[in-house]
Amino acid sequence: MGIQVQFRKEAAELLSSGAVKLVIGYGEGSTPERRRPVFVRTPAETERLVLDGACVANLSTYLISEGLLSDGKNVAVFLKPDGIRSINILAAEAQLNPEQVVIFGFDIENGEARPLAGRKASDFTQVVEAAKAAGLSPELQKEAERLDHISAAERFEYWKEQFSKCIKCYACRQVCPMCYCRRCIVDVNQPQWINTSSHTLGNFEWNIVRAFHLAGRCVACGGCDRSCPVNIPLRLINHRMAKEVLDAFDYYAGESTDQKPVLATFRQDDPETFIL
Amino acid sequence: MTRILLKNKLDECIAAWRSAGFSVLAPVKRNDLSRFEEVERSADMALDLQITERTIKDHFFPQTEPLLRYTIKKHDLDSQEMLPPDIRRVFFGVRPCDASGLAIDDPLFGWDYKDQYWFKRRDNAVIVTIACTTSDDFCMCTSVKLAPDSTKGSDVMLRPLQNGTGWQVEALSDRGTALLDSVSSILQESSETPAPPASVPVKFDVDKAMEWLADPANFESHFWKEISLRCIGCGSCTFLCPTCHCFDIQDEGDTYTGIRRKNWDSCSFTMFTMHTSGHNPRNTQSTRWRQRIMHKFNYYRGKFGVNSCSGCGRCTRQCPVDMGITETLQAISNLQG
Amino acid sequence: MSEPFEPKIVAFVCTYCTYAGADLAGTSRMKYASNVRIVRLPCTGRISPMFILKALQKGADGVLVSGCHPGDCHFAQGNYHARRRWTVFRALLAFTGIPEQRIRFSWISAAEGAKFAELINSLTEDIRKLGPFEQYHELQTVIETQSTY
Amino acid sequence: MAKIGVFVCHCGENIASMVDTANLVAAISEHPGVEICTEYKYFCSDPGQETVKRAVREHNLTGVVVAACSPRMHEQTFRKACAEAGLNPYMLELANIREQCSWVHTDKDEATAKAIEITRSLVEKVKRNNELQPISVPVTRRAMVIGGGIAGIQAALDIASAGREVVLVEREPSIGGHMSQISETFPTLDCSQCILTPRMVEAVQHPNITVMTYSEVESVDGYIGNFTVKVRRKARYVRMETCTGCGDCIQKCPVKKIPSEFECGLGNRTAIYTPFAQAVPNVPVIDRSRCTYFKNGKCAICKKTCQIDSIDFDQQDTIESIEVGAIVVATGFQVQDTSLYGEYGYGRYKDVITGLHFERLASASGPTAGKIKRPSDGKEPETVVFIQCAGSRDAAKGVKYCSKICCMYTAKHAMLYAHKVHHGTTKIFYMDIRAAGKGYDEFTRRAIEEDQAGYVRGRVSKVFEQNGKLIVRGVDMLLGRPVEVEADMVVLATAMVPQPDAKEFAKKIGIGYDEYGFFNEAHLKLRPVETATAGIYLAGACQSPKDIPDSVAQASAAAAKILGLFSREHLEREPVVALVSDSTCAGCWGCVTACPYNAIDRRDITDRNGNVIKRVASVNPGLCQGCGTCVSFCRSNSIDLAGFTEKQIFAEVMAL
Repeated sequence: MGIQVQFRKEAAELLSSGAVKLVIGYGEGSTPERRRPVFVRTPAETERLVLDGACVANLSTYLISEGLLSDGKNVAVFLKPDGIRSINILAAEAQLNPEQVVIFGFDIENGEARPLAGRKASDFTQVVEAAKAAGLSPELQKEAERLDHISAAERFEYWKEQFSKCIKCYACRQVCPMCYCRRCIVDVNQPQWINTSSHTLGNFEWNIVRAFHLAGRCVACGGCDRSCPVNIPLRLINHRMAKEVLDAFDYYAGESTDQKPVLATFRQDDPETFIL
Repeated sequence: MTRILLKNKLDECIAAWRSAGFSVLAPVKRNDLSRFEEVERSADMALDLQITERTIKDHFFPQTEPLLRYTIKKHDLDSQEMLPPDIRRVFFGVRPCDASGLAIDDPLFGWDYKDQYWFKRRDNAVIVTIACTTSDDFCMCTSVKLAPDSTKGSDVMLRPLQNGTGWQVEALSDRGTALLDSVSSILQESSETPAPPASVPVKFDVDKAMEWLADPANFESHFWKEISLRCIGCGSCTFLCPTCHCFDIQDEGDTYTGIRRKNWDSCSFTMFTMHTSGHNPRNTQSTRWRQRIMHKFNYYRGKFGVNSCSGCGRCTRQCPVDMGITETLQAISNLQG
Repeated sequence: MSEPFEPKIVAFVCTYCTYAGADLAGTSRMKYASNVRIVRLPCTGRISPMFILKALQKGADGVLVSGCHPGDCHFAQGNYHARRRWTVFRALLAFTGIPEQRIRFSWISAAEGAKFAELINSLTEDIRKLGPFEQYHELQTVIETQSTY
Repeated sequence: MAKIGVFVCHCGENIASMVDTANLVAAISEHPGVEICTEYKYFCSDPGQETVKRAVREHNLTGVVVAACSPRMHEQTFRKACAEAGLNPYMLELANIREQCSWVHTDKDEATAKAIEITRSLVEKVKRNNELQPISVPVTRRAMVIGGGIAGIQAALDIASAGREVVLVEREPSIGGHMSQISETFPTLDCSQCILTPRMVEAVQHPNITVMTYSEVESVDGYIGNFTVKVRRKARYVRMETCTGCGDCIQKCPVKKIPSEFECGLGNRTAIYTPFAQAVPNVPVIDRSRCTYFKNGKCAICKKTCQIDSIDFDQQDTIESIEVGAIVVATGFQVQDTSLYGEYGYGRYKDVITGLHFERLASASGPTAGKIKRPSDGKEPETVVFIQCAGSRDAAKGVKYCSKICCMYTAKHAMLYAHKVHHGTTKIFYMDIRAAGKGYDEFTRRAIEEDQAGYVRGRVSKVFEQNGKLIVRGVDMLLGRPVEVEADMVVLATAMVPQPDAKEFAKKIGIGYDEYGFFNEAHLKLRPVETATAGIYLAGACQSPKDIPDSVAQASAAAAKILGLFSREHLEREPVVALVSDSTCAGCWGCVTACPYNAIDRRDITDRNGNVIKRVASVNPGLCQGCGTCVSFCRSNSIDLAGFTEKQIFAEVMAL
């Protein structure tokens, strides 16, 4: 039985038994290559669910929709390991109760989706451990290192060009499961720390602050990067942050539902070679 | 016999316009993004793109624009208006949908008073449009009663020749005529026939959709909730739309001086309608998406007699979650039966 | 000969250690460069990365962030939290091309007036050598000028 | 509209000689919102302050900037002046143009330009200052002293004698601490028990003191003036209320061979026991781990013996919650485990003992009734070698610091030994003799001159056994050659180290500690008794190695601090505290994790029907110390810090 058939069947069972009120999965998109998020409430509708190698979006972002989980009922969601890590962080940051989230875990290997065993976030501890052991993406590291090896002035020019494209549509923020603040700091205008205007300065400030806020929280799902309508390589900056917290503090985002935030904790012997 | 512009003469043409004092802007693909930028030669142009990711609206109604500069003094305040400069510009290789977008927005910026920031640029611009002979999965101009060779908003229309060597040229306005006259020696008479315009399938019945939207009973329809479930509330559809025109005013500065700016705003944003009190009349994404559709296909028409959509399809093409006007209007026209 | 470049440096310091250290440099009549403007905060824990960005926007060519030595924080842990934040933010700035030499961090206790004076001098000298941070300031200049189209 | 008054002080010539104050006044006068700007020679003087006050009244100023010295110098002065003129004292900022400008620069133009910028920046800040009120906190005028050694007893007695209630918590079955183990004390050679026991009795009988022995602090919540301490009263299995301390049960207890902790293992105790004869309270406890009844349900001889039925095997630990306004931490020290010096043979040779063992051997109430007998065979040792710094001042193996008391007690040991074993000889290997203190150097001189203490400057490299003797091999640095001494007993002057659970305990009650685990004072010189946590004070060796006089002095100092605190019914605190914006808080609890003071709680926001609609962070202003760590953590910018708000700092930076 293929994973799609299996997940449809299991989703139908969960819905008909009332174990979940909603299944968030993938469906066909507006073109054959596209997949889009779908929301399934009845067993019959599970026929709309699609699962294949094109299902890359991190659907955990929908779990923080206002009021979705406040009735205490369960919701099922299709998640890759990155999405499972997102659930861990959201639980650790008290944005959801992981007991309410039923996970259809899968991973994509060689363009094919294959199922991961488990239903609750805690069932996937080994999956997350394996992800940590596998390390950060070597492809991203290679890309980011290209920038490490040029001069600061050249790097600045590179990002200036990239950020100059930003139109502050906030797709990066909106698609991100970690951006759950009901009022984002960029929308604070008393005082206006971040210029909301989408000139390069304002864009610089926005993108830097967002990357900072994602330090130790980004799971590299790539949602922001894919969503950016002007193709800013946000993956690189987020990767750099993930690498920093891993190297400096041995911190890997989303390891468990009770992981403490990297920037709200410290060790007395944290590295500080740069401090005079 | 009609006049044509051969591709191998394009550089001469650009040089002539530039020496006549025009800036020439054309589709350029640079830094992983396609948009209109100033070019000096045809090799910089990316004319084979179906459509640029960004619209030419950017150059008439920029994402952020200084309106005035102020200086705070001990007892009062000095301010100076910062109007755009008088630069004459040729937009070469505009798609009919983008050109139409400008025409759709003209009444908005001019109905009660003439917005100088818009019209100074409009009046100084010549829009040279190239008709589409191809389309992609997202093009929908025909669905909103425009066409791949629509002349709306254009000053000059170029129709690609069948043999691929150049374009048939046609002036559509005085400005267009003058622009072509300035390069008449570069243009040629030819009997080459233009390629037929792309055949863009009609994806929804816009009249039916408008009927449904006009029915007050549908305003609170459950439909809005369902169709917008996956909307994440970003502003990419509005900011990439050739007709969306909402803006916000911001003062940016320090203790001594500052700039008042006009910045794009989006009805998709939660903050768009947030009141100081904390009350938000459009407090769910469904009400915001409804507003966008209603504005485009009902309110705007009510005020200016035209729908605020030119069918470029960017809203779907670049939507992070594969939503867009096409899907919604298809669903609405199906509802209307 | 043109005038030597005089950098603008903004310092964010905690009141219990570095600010007191700066006071001590004063009461000891030590002499140092006049390029630094101090913003006094209760603790390094209060120093948000956005302060640094705003200082740069306001034309700072360099920024100093300084507080109590580890273990000496008046608030017990503020500087430990700050240190983590700086580690991350510093990496971020470096990655986006803001030279590390322009954003400096130090521990200066209330007893280290001399260290304060020396640091200000060496910092000023370093940044004098780097020259004005034109790349960043240009971002501000651009937005203050009229639209080019 | 802001009406700011700016007062530029010359500070005599201190400022005026380097800052062109006329220029400064001219520039600031042009600054938006500045209503009046004047200069004067000494604004901190009476006429100067009067000028400020008059200006506040006459111009209805909404804020004041005094461009003068450091706020650390005169902020309070001018706050008071503002208050007297009817302006909220927190509507004041000091522009530091002296310590951080005129005194440190040499170019008048540069200094003036800087002074203008500093002043403008603070004018912009003060425009955004808020009227604040000092936070008034009621004070529970009862103190807790944790640790019933001499420091704790002293602090408790001082506070109690001044009429305030004290709860004295001791985790051992008796109060007394290490001092009760000591034989005689330097430099007077008073009998330790003789001077301590009366104080112990006084404490336990004092009407204002509640002694809780065999009790441990579980948690400390709250803040200065309002702590809630949870204390675990460990089950004693003997009813405190009825036990008369007759000791019959102890006599009859069949489990007799338990090495006594009090005697450092040199003597034995029973399973039901008091640690020592003079224990206060004189009520035994049952050592559950050793008691036959608890092991197999049989025996219960003690219960049968007790004529007033005071044995209660069913007792359970109880947790008592106690409200106090201040806490003295006097948890003392431990002797370092010297087995880390394998070469000294401690643990391998019975006759290599620590200084504390020696105290017990020399003590009249000790296992040998004050006779010096070596542990291995009970013989009187004829040669005793003392090794100082056996752990102290040794970064490689021991601890870096000097344990401070060892020079003195070693001299004392040598004297006691000489007094008791007249024909004996002593050798003391030392690095330095540190005998600073009243009568201390005289004391060591006496040991050398009158009691023939044989001081050898140098380190010992090895102690080993040969032919029934301990051979101490070392070097005599003064003679510059190796020496070997045949000894009958070796006494190690071991380091004083923090209690093994000191760090854990510090975290539990929220005070700082150093790399070793000694508790941190707020300021080593100027606030040596306070901790960084307001309302918690230190006494004795839990802070650093101390002798008895120092411990007692610090205990009295802590008591004085507390009595000062208790002299008022309410406390006033700087209102620099954090505040959460309920509407935007995302409830991620990062601030809760980050707060060093546990000052942030979760609070439910309910609709009018009482349904919880949101949970937000909520700062307890009594606990918040105002560091602002939470503010810069908060991603949604939902926390702000009074006195240093986001708006104020933004304005300050944007004016530079």
